[in-house]
Amino acid sequence: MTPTRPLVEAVGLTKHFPIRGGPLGRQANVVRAVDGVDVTIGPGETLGLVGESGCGKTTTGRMLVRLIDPTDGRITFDGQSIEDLDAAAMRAVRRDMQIIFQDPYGSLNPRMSVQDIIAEPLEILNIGNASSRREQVAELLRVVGLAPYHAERFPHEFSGGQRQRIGIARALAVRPKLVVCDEPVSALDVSIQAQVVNLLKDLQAEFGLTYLFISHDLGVVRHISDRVMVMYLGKAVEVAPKRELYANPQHPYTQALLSAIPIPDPKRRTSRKVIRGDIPSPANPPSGCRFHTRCPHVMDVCRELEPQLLKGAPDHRVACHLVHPPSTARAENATT
Amino acid sequence: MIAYIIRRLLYVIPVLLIISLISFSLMQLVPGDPAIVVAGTSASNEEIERVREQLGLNQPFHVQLLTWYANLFRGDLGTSFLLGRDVVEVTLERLPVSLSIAIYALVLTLIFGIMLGIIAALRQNSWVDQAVMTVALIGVSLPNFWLGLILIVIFAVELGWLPTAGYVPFTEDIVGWLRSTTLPAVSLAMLQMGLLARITRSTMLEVLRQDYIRTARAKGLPEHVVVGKHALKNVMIPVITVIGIIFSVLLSGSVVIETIFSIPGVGSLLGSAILRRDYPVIQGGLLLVATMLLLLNLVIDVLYAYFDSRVRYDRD
Amino acid sequence: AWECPETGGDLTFGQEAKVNSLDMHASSTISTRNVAMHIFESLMTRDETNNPILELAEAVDTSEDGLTYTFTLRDGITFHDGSDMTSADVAASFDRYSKIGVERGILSNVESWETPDDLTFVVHMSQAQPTFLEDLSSFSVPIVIIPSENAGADPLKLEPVGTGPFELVEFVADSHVKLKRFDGYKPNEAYDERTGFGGYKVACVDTVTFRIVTEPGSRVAGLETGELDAVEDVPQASVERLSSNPDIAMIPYENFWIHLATPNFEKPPTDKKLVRQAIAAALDMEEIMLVATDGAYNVNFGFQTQDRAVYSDAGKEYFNLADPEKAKALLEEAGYDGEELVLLTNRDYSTMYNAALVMSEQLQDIGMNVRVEVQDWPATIATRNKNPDAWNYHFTGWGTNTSLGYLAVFKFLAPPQPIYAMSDPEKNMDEAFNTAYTEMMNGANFEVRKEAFAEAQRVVMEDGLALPFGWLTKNQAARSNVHNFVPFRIPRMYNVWMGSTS
Amino acid sequence: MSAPPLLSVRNLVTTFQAGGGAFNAVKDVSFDLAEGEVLGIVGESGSGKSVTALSILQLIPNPPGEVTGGEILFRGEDLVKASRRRMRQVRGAEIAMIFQEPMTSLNPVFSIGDQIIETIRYHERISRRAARDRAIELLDRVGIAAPAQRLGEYPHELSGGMRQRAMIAIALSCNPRLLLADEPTTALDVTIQAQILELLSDLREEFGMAIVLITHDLGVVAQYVDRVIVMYSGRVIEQAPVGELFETPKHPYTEGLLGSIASLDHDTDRLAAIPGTVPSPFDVIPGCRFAPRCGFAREACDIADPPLISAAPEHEAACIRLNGYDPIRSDAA
Amino acid sequence: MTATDAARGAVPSEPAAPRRRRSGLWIRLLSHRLFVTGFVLMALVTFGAVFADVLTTANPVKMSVRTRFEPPSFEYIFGTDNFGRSQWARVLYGARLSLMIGLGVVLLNAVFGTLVGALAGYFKRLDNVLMRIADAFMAFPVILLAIGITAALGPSSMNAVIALAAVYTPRTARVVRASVLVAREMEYVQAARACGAGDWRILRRHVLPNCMAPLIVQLTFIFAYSVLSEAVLSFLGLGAQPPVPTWGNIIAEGRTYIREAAWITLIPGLVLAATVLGLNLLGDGLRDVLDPRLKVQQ
Ligand SMILES: Nc1ncnc2c1ncn2[C@@H]1O[C@H](COP(=O)(O)OP(=O)(O)OP(=O)(O)O)[C@@H](O)[C@H]1O
Ligand SMILES: Nc1ncnc2c1ncn2[C@@H]1O[C@H](COP(=O)(O)OP(=O)(O)OP(=O)(O)O)[C@@H](O)[C@H]1O
Ligand SMILES: [Mg+2]
Ligand SMILES: [Mg+2]
Repeated sequence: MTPTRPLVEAVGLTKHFPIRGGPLGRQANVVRAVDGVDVTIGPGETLGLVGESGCGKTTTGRMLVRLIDPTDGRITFDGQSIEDLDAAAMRAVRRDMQIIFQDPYGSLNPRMSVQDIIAEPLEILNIGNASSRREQVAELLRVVGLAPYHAERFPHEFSGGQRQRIGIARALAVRPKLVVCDEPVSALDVSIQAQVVNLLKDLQAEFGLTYLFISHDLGVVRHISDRVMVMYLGKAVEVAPKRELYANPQHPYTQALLSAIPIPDPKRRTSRKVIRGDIPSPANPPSGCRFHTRCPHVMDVCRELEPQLLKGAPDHRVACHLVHPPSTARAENATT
Repeated sequence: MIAYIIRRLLYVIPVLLIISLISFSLMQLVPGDPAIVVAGTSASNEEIERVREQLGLNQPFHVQLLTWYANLFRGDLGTSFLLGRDVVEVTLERLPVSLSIAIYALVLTLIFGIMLGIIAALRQNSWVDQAVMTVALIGVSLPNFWLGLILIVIFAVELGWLPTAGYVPFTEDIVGWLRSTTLPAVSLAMLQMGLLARITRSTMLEVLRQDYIRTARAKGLPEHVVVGKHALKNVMIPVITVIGIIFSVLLSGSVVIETIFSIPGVGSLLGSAILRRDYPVIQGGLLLVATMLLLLNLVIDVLYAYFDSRVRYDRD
Repeated sequence: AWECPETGGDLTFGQEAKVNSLDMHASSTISTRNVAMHIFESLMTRDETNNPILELAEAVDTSEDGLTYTFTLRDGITFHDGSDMTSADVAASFDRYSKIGVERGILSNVESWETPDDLTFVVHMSQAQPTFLEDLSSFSVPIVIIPSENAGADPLKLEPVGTGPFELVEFVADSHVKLKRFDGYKPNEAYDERTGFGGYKVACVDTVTFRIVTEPGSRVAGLETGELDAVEDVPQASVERLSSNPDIAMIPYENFWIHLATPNFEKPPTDKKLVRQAIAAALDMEEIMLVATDGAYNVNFGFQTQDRAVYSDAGKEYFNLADPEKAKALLEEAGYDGEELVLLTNRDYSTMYNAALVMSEQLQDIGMNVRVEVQDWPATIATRNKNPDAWNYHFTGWGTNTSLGYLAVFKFLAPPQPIYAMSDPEKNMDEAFNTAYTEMMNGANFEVRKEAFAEAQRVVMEDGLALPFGWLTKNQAARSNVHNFVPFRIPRMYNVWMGSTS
Repeated sequence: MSAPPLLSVRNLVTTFQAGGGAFNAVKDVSFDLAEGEVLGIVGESGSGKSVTALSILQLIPNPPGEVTGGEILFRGEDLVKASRRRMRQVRGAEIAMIFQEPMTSLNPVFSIGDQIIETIRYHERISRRAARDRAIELLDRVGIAAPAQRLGEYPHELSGGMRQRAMIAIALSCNPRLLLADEPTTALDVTIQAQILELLSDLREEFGMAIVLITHDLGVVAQYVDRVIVMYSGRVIEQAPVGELFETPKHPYTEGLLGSIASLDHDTDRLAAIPGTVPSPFDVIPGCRFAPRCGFAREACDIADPPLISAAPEHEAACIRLNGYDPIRSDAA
Repeated sequence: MTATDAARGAVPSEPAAPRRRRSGLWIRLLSHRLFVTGFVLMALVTFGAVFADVLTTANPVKMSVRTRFEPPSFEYIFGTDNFGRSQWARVLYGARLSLMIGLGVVLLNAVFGTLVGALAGYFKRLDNVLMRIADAFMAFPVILLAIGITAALGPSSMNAVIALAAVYTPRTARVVRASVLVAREMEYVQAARACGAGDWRILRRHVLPNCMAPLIVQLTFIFAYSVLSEAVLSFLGLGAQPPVPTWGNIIAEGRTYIREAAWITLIPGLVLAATVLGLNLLGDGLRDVLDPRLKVQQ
């Protein structure tokens, strides 16, 4: 990609949630929600993050904005290392990173007016005074396609799509650089999804935003992203620019994922390669390659050795022994 | 499951400690002096002082507390000042009386409460529903001591169907027991019955709205199977969890009810112990009752976990 | 001698108060006495008119100097456990009583006792005590005779084994006490009839059950439905209805106790004699007693009833004046300035409770600032004894101490009673009363003592040392098939029989 | 079609009482379904898809809902008029249904074995043993490994995909002629969704039953369905064979829906979003209920709700454009 | 507006009349039949309590030997008791005290229940300790503990308030905690946190306001239970001290005469029941309207 400095760069992001168990409620095990993932997003870029339920997308996104403290790993935002910042120092950084949530119902406080909801980040970060905030809220509402008079209303008076717009306005209030969009359209009807996706794209153009766009809808991800990262069970298995990824998926899981999606074209009915089996529990991930239990090309080495995310084509990284046989992997690793 | 039970048991320990602390320190605040009660009203001050020494009441607070705990661990809750008997012994002797009435009331509560609740839910918004719920609401609002007095007048005095007071152990005479405990049990149960009917009704309505009920209907099961099997078991699970609370409330009500009906149970024991400043009985009795209820709830929780496969053992 | 017209039957008695123990040495409550006096007997007791009589002793011989009492025991008396009663048992009983007995003060002048033979018991005094036999025969907390093996029992833990006509079957605290006829009982042949707690006693019924029924309404209802054969403490409100019931006989026991309030001499305003006099002047005793008892009362004056030899009406001029004007004048004179007057009463005895409420009302009418403080009975005693700042009048009832001796009624006002021992035992001593009291206790003969009693009573009234309201009638009642149930200080079940017809 | 349809829904109206008023959640819905055919119903949330399916089985919760008009002819028999007893025979045995939420659609307190066996035993008088054997067979058929063990497990012990398989096993237990599948894969992950849809597709071939597949995923429609009904605000606004619908949608709403899909294999700059939101059932809209959101709306649209008009054989749509009123095509805008 | 603005769409063309949230709530409450019944009952009782001195000139503690045991009549609406006191006045003034005690318990519950519940629910560290203490308090049967505490502190209406508050606060705290646990995990809390909002702000602005509905419902029921329990305490002589009338001690005093003068016991009992009924109905109504998912609480 461009040689410019990435806006956010996370290395070895890891989050283990403790599971309490046993008679004394001691930590019995951990859910390896995210297990050593590297994320790099350049300024103005959109990174799509896809994967099945529970693979750690949300956790990754929340760690990036330090809503969750990582168990391990380093996060550099705009050149500043943020993983050890205390609450006060973090507050300064928060201006630049915001998050949009999936649930248009749960993400807005039902007891606050839209005005209060959107103005809240400004208030917390002490930006402007009451009247200037009022103006800003009106402007933000216009920006997301709502009207200023909506400011006096309460969330329950809005439809799902409109609520999502309110959530977006709130995220934009502090003029952030990075916005983590955690499945912002999954809960919406198709026709409304398109509205919101278009809006996000427009806003990106208008404000030069950088997105981490989380979704399990590969179509939407393709539409909005510049690059796409595929996760499986807490691991990144493939990262590539979107055209490359969709045209030339390397990891068997990515292939399966793409093949599983029904194409909205009755003329292209294909008998698809359906992968068998269920997603294993992240509390007891399989040894070696985590996908080996469902992989159609599984080899012995997959059960023992964990593949590394390695560069194949330029900017195309894959973690698979098929692509990077273990013997060569070490050598390649050295050169990357 | 085993781990779950053990964990629940371990939770009980700090709670028990706090319970015992509450029971002990509570009565230290009490004005009045048990030594006077023991020594008799016409005793002289020196005599009272002698009694106080005898009973250890002249020791500082922490010494009394430690002594109490030390004895507690030996299963000794002391001797009643007034009855001159071992507290554990008197309490345990009274417990069956209160328990038998509370269980009787519980059975009444469960049978009528659940039945009425289900009937009302199945006939939602009909006059049956309204009638049942009105009765339940009124039941919930009646003060039990007042109800007891009224019931005595109606059923014992005017109609003469049931005895006015007293208690016949069921080990001696089942019919006599039933006759002597029916009015107290009804007075106790009324409120809980109403409450349970309401809980059952709302739970039933809630369950009937669930997807799996729709599934059962979609499978072509007849209504009695849908309600009697699929809904009922799901209704019973939350109901089981309130049994502990209901039981506790029933036992609690026994203080007044046992006084009104002159029944020699734990309620009247504790009630009069409080009025007479019988420290060991108050402390020991409260402790025993609270402990019993705590353990009962533990058992219910475990049963609940057993019955409801949805309970996650790894969560609190 | 007397014979049961009919034998057999199970009698159930509805008793008001809970029985906490049957240890007749260690418990002073009326409820204990109600039951225990059927099980136990003592050397001496009282007859129907409260005169001392012999019970387990056949004879008592008092030495000239009054320092030696020699009791000859009745022969052939057995305990419920079958053992014979001997002088060793008597000595053991006295030993226990002297250690833990509630009224062990009556033994304070006793130096020692001895048992020269099985049937002789000798008491040596260190100092003459003219009232000794009277004290010994008191049934307040009598020195009942128990088997010597039981004499080591801790207070309240005595095995209920005695020599009385009934033996214990079952004691369920707060529920009931069941007694049955003791077949080994040997009636006192010296008498033909039951008298008081003594005389010729026979158990006619098979069993007696004292059922605790604390709710007055339930007691009455139980009697009406026949669940109970006899009850005590029938509320006056029910008396009329019960009287018209042919199956029920009302048995009022008049002058059961004298209803009164005693003042606190330390806390203003009752530290002033004028205030106490003002209060006495203000009160309308008829009204107080009517409301307190619903009508079960006599407003007779005096700390003894008229039928007793020591009766006196000295001090009557201070009683039941119902004269608010005079009261106000006295208050003014006393310089009363709205200090709070606290009436300390309890709910356990509803008559005391009611009396306090009416009294408060009447005192408010003369412009006093009155507050009623309700505690339970034991707590009021504690407050009275320990907390002189918390009360002005304490409501109570005196049994006029028939059991201790008629004169002893004023014991409650004499040292070392706690009401005088609060902050400074000497400070509030009323000289005049004290002189009269000493005379009353130690006077050479009855006439002197009677004189002193009258004087003491006059002083009490004049100085407001106590505030008597009137005499309480205790209503007992029985089904009409219960015969010979004659009221006494406590219910007696011997020589009572149940007719098959009423 | 020559053979009589398996199911023929005629002018179905289902009314709910809510918030003090009544509204028609489904109005004037008609469609036919042939033996072995797969019919897709698509539409936005609240458009009446589930209510239509539940109406067929007479499972509308009453109160507040009720089928107030129309006929549902299943093999010529009007289910609206059928007795309760008859309906119970139909449900599960002749028409089965599976639901969106496999977690909540299975009774949590009974093992899945219980839940399958009871269905079989209620419809067929066979022994418990035989029913159990059949249940094992069914679980095996829907792709559950070690079926004999799974029989005793409770829903919470299974993954989402497994639960949906179990639901399907229950639905298939009596060999129904018609399966109503109400968004059976919406709650599942794509890979699992594909497994389930493939399974349904296989089972249809094997058992020859007809399927009504309710979804809002047009991809699913394109891949698995023979004919499509598009619903909007309680009405059918277009119906056509699947190929034709995707090729030449006649209703602007259908067009909009198709335009909203982000394609997997080519880049689009903008999606063709439909503006506005679905009207609430309480909103009074005199004419075409889509008119407020429609880019082609004309005054006439606000006057009367257009009926379904035939656009081609087996293809009809409810839009006045088809009357030649205003032949503007989307590409002309 | 740029061209993209049109495509952003979804701008309703005209502002609808701004709806007020509160008025909608009241409309829903007032169309709830049971709520209205409860409201009317409580309004009556409250009216009686507040305007007791207007509704009767009789002094509730004034005795009169001449008028003992007057049955209800024009002159003595609720009759008189054994002291000849006007029962009408006593019941009215009793209402005043009962409601004040109930209110006192509710206020203490609101403050401490919210405090403890919020701390326990929000700060996981405190949860265990606070909830074990709450468990311990809740292990005691309600009335027994209340009796114990009043007996310990000495009988008075103030102490009855303290005792009942001590008994019910853990229960309220549990309710608050439960909803805090839910509210804490809501995404709008995450959103606030993402802006750097501190715990205090989150609790105040986001968590607690959303616990209000269950809290209000719970407090209504606590009100009902407190009125009932206070009557029990008074009945046992552990509540307000005579001659001050409370329903419990009127019943207690009257029970000796239950057969001869039933009105003394009957009427305050019925009024008490009606009050509790009214509160229960209010609670039901509030629950249905504010928080339909709540179940009947103990
Ligand atoms: N607070 C938590 N405590 C314990 N486990 C958690 C917690 N949050 C998430 N997990 C677990 O971590 C794993 C990853 O969760 P995450 O929410 O990041 O997945 P996701 O990819 O966003 O899934 P979805 O598509 O369902 O949103 C899951 O197994 C989840 O159960
Ligand atoms: N039990 C009910 N009570 C009241 N209204 C109902 C009920 N069930 C459905 N409705 C209403 O009927 C309309 C159609 O609902 P339906 O469930 O059929 O929509 P759907 O198309 O299945 O939507 P989704 O895609 O969200 O499942 C909606 O407006 C809904 O609110
Ligand atoms: Mg997620
Ligand atoms: Mg649906």
